[in-house]
Amino acid sequence: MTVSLLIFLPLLAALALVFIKNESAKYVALFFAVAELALSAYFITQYHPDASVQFAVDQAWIPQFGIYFSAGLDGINIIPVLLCTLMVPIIILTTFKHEYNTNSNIFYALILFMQSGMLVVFTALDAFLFYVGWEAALIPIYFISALWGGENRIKVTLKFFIYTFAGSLFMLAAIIYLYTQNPGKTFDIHELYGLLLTPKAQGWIFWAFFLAFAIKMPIFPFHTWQPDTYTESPSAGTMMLSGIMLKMGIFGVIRWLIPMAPQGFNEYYPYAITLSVVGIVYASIIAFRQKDGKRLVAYSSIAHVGLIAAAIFAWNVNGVQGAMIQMLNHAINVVGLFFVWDIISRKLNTRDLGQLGGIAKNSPWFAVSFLIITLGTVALPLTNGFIGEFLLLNGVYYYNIRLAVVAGTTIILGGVYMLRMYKSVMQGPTNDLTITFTDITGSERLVMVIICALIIVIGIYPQPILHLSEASVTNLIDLVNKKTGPIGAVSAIPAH
Amino acid sequence: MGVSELIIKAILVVVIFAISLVVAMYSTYAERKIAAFLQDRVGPNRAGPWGLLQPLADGGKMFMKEEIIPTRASGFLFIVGPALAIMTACIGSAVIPWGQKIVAGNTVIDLQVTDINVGILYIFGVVSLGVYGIMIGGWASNNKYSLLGAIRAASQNISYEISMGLSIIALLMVTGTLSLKEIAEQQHGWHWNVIYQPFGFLLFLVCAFAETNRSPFDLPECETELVGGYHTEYSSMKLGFYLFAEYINMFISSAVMATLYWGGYNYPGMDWVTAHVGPVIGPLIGTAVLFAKIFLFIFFFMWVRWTIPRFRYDQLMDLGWKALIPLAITNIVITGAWITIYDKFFK
Amino acid sequence: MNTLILISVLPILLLYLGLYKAKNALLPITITGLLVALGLGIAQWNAVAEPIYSGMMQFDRFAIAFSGVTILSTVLILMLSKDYFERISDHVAEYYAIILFALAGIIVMVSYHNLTMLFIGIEIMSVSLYILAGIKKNDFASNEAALKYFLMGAFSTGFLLFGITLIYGSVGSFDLDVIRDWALTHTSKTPDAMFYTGIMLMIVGLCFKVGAAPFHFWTPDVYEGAPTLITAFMSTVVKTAGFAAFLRLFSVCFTSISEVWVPTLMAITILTLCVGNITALYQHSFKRMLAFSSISHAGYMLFAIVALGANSGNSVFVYAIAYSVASIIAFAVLILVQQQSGNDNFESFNGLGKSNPFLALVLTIAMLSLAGIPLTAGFMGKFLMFSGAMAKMQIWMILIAVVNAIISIFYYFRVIVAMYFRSAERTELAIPGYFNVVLALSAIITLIVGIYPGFISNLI
Amino acid sequence: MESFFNTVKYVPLNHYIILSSILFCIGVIGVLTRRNAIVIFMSVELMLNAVNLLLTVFSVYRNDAAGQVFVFFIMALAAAEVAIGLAIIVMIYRNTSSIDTNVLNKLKW
Amino acid sequence: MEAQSTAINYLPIIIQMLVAAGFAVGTMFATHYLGPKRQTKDKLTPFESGVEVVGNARTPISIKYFLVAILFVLFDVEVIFMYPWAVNFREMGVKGLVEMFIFMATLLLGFIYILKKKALDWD
Repeated sequence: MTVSLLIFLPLLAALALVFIKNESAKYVALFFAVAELALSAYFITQYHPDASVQFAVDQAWIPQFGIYFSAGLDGINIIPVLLCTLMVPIIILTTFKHEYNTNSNIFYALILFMQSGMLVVFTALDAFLFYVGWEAALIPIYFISALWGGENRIKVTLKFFIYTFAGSLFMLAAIIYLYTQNPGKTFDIHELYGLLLTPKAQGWIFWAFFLAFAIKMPIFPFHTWQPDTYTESPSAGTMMLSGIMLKMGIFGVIRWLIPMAPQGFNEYYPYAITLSVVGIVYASIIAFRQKDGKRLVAYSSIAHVGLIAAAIFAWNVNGVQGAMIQMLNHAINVVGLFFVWDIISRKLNTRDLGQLGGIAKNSPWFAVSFLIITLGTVALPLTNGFIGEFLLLNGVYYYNIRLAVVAGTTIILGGVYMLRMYKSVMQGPTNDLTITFTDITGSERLVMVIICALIIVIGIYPQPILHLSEASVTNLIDLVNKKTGPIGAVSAIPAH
Repeated sequence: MGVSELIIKAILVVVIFAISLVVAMYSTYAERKIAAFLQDRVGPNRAGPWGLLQPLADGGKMFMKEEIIPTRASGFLFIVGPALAIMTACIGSAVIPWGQKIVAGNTVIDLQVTDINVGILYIFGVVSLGVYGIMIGGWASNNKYSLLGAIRAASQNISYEISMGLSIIALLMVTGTLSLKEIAEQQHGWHWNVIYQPFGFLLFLVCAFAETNRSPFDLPECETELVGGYHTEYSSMKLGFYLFAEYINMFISSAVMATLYWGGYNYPGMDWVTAHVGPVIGPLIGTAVLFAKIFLFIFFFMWVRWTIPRFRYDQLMDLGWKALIPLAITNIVITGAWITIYDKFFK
Repeated sequence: MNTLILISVLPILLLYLGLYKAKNALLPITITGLLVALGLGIAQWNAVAEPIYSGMMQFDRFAIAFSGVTILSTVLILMLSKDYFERISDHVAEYYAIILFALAGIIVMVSYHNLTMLFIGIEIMSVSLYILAGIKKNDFASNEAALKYFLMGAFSTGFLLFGITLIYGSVGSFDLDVIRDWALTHTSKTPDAMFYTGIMLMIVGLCFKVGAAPFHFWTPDVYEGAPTLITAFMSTVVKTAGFAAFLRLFSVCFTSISEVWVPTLMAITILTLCVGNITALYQHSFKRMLAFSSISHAGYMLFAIVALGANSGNSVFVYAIAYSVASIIAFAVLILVQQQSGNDNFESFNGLGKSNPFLALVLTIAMLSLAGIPLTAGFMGKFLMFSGAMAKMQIWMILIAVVNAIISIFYYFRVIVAMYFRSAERTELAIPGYFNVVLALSAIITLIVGIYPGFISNLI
Repeated sequence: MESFFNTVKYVPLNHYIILSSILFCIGVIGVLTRRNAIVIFMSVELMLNAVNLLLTVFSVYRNDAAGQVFVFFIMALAAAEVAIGLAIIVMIYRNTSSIDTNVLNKLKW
Repeated sequence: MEAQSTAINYLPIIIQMLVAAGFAVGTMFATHYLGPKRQTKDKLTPFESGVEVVGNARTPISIKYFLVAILFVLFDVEVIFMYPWAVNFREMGVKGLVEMFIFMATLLLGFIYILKKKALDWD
């Protein structure tokens, strides 16, 4: 049993779906997604939470260039893999009430293809493989968004594509540079970790990787593609983008950016953190002014991701662990929020906050689940957001108290605009439009129940998840610190 | 090569030049006489005894005639055309060996203007240049007849140049050199190339007729169709140049044929003669023999002109392309095969 | 060697077939002949490659590999030619023959071991192409293309020849090995002005031939004016051959004095990339866009020569395959679309995704490959090029290349956008069987090379 | 006088190189500045002939036949190009039904 | 083969050219000054069998002439290839013979082809 199973199952499913041209496509897709989830659950139960790589596969791919199909599970990627396999069936389930046009099988095939690409990204232990997965995940989402998106989709999605592709090309250049510097002439991650590069080269590599990941997450000021794309994409696409794909960026920072160029990181991380924090505040303020609910969620996502990034760049155990769990949480919450807006816009054909109100009155299921999701997003204790944001702020705090305070405002700001959103949608008087809103049923209700359950369960008992990654994270941080000395304002870390 | 030698060469050049002109002049006379003879007429007989001064009178007339350059002609090119024609005709003689070396005491006089190792190619080059004079003149006249004549001349010349080149190749395979001097030397005594290459000679002869625009290949100036052909608009000495060039060409090509195929200045028993008359007279006798051969060829040119009717243009092209080229190639193949077999088995 | 002989005899056979009105036999015989030639070439793969014919040619693996690519591409293109030439004129056999003559020149170009043969190969190819560019006798664009191509080709030949002459003047031989040895003893410490001038002039000449900026200005007009099928041939097979010849010369002879010519070539490379990409952005015609994109791809392939190394041959090989196959797809689809809509604007592709999903899919794969997206052959090509350049530490060059790759997305995606995301009323295109085979084959090659390049990427 | 003979007999290599270069440059300039297709083509031929001259000279000076063999190939090529070039130009004349070379002006780059 | 000719061997040819040119130019000038000049408009119009001149003489001519010119250029150059071979034919022996025969066979194939294509038929 290796992770190649995990990677190729969705790919096979995607291929199979191309030929299933009737209504049953969505059921087949769901079946495969659930099977994939079961598979990953099996892996996680079998996983020993230490720093080693498990279920590894290491096949020669293009051996003359030192390229291997090398992948495996360890503490760094197990949570992203979990969230990827977990979210895809949920997202597929959210589409059940949608009527995507005749080619719905292609739609599901693209989603599963994308899942496969993302799993490659998460599990890859070979830089080349990583890059291939990175791009392979991009193509399907481009087509999903551009084929099934809204009015301005053509322009917006092309912008999105070019942004991300541009970033990734710089990353490719950095990867190739690492490869040429590697005396063993392989792309093996552990060999690349061991390289001794000049500080100048490390600086280049840092920025090249940073560009790729910052665009993907996105970090201010590389975020301009994001709100438009999130708004124009079909809901499932937005969920894939925000729920899973942006985690590729976060994951990349932890896995590739910092360990590959520790000295470059050591030199430039203050800029990175500053950008992240600026992004938090900026996105929060913009979010305030949004009338379009989906757009508001998009900006809130920038803010949350900014916090995760800031904590990672602070590079201590708390921050990175927080990032790990917050990746999962953010995925759950943001998928939930986008689903909420998907339901609203499908039923009422608008996303304008000003036109909504009073929906809670005749749709209790919807109201309760929306509330739970909102609370999870604003990080109320006992919801999943709390533990994540706590660890993150803790991590930033170790780096710099003032910055942590600024970043902490995000919780307050986030609370304000999220609750304001909830209020203007659900409460107050009903109007002609919202009176027609009917409560969620069937697959919608199922999705909501799952999401709410996840929010609460993780909020109450996050320990098993944190435990999965702890050893590897500690190990990785040590590895980097050994090369650079402790990162950042070490003196700020109080003695435990 | 020193200064003295160069002066000798210069004298030789002038002498040969003069001889060419004289031969050309009297060729015109000969042509008319021969035509008259063949047609049972008298021919020119007023100027001097038997009309011998006729060429001089003609020449004088050319000088005195009015010079006309049509208004619509391209003035410069109109003049350049005939000048080029006569020039190219005159320089061909430079590589022809007119005789053996004359040894007079310490001075050795080579009866050849210069012996270059690509003599045949030089001749070819000069011959190909010849068509420019006609082409330029015909085009510059801005007259439909002239243009047609010029284009015909060009087409005809280039077509026959191919077969001419091919027919020479068989000869080169026999001789193994491009130097005319050496070729002449190889034919010492009676070893004339025509014995080894009779067929090649015939081909070459036909091509020579075509290259000099002589009847039956005189389509470029055929009076019945094109008035005067390329020189319709010409008058005075410029017309004279064109006519003259044709006769000089005839002289040169006769010399070339004689040298390449008919032994040049060689004749059977020449060693014996030279041994008896000395190294000055001996070579001069050889030269006289060469000229005899040349005159024979010139006579042949004229004989043919007044015997055979003119070709039609399509017949002319068909002959050149569809008959002569394949025949020449066949000749090469046979020669090549024969020499190889001979060298392998009979040597 | 047998390959070359066969490919030289084949067109003569075709000409005579054409004389005796055996029109239906032309295409099958051509393709069979080419495949046999390919087989003959491959059969020599493991043979010891010595210079043959007094050191004129050397059929080493490099030669065989590039012969293989060019022959295969030609086969693919010829399969598209069913009924194509018949529409232009009656002299179909001649067109096939001329294409094959060009191919014979190309085989010489990739296997020369003496500058004489380089020259002869280039010229056999070029002269054939001058004719091919003008086969639409009544179309003024085609005429103009032929004349332009002819004049520029002849002009560039002049430079190439002058370069060769100067090198000959210095070295005293046309043999590549002798030139190499001579260059070894005349490095920058003991420079030789004539020799270096010769190299520069050869660069100019060769850059003309491969259409690198600033010597590219003829390319767009010629590519646009020539009949589409011929454009396909020119921009794939011919370009590949040009680079193979370029690379062969420089990798064999001039490695030891790379500091002399690398700066020049680097400037040319960068200029080529930028000019090709930026001008491609402003094109409204798909065909013209492909012409400019071919310029920019020339820029990428020049990378291999600038960063000359053991792997350069491989890089160009893979890149050439990727580029050729993708271009063939693009041109094939263009031919079909042109037949239907009568023009080659991007708008004529609108709605193709709905009416002809297969066509749209393969064209998408081709465009992704040209843009260098992973899992397509184009990515592997770019990857190899970048690795080669990176190994030589030319980082800023890579950056420029990366920027250009990003720009290229804009225009490659225009056609994808047109096909899928813009709708238009259109009837389904009828795709002849030959086209289907070619398209499917090309798409499969693109994907296979993209996913598992192992089996071709270290051939040479 | 003797020195004159010697110069003629042993023309220095440099003179040939300079002559060929000048011819070549004239050809290049002709191609770049002239507007008539035929004149451009003639300029190209001039370039080729400059090359031919130089090759022959090198060949003689180095006593190596290869250079002169190359000249043959260049001549063959020039012939082929003349053939094609003439054909193309004639084709254009026929299409524009004019022998006016100004038609080709639009081809100036 | 014999020794190379040097540039000095061509000097007499130049002399001969100068003499020929001098003759041509001199004669031209002589006739120019000797001959009478009584030019009239009619004398200066192109001769067209005595009728009014119609149009320009430089009209397009039959394509056949171009074809012949093109074919000449090609064949003539191929012929040039045979000269060095013919001169050194004996030294090269059977191998040279066979090679040249192949060359000529190719040439002949082309020749037959143009014949069959009726490129040389004048009608």
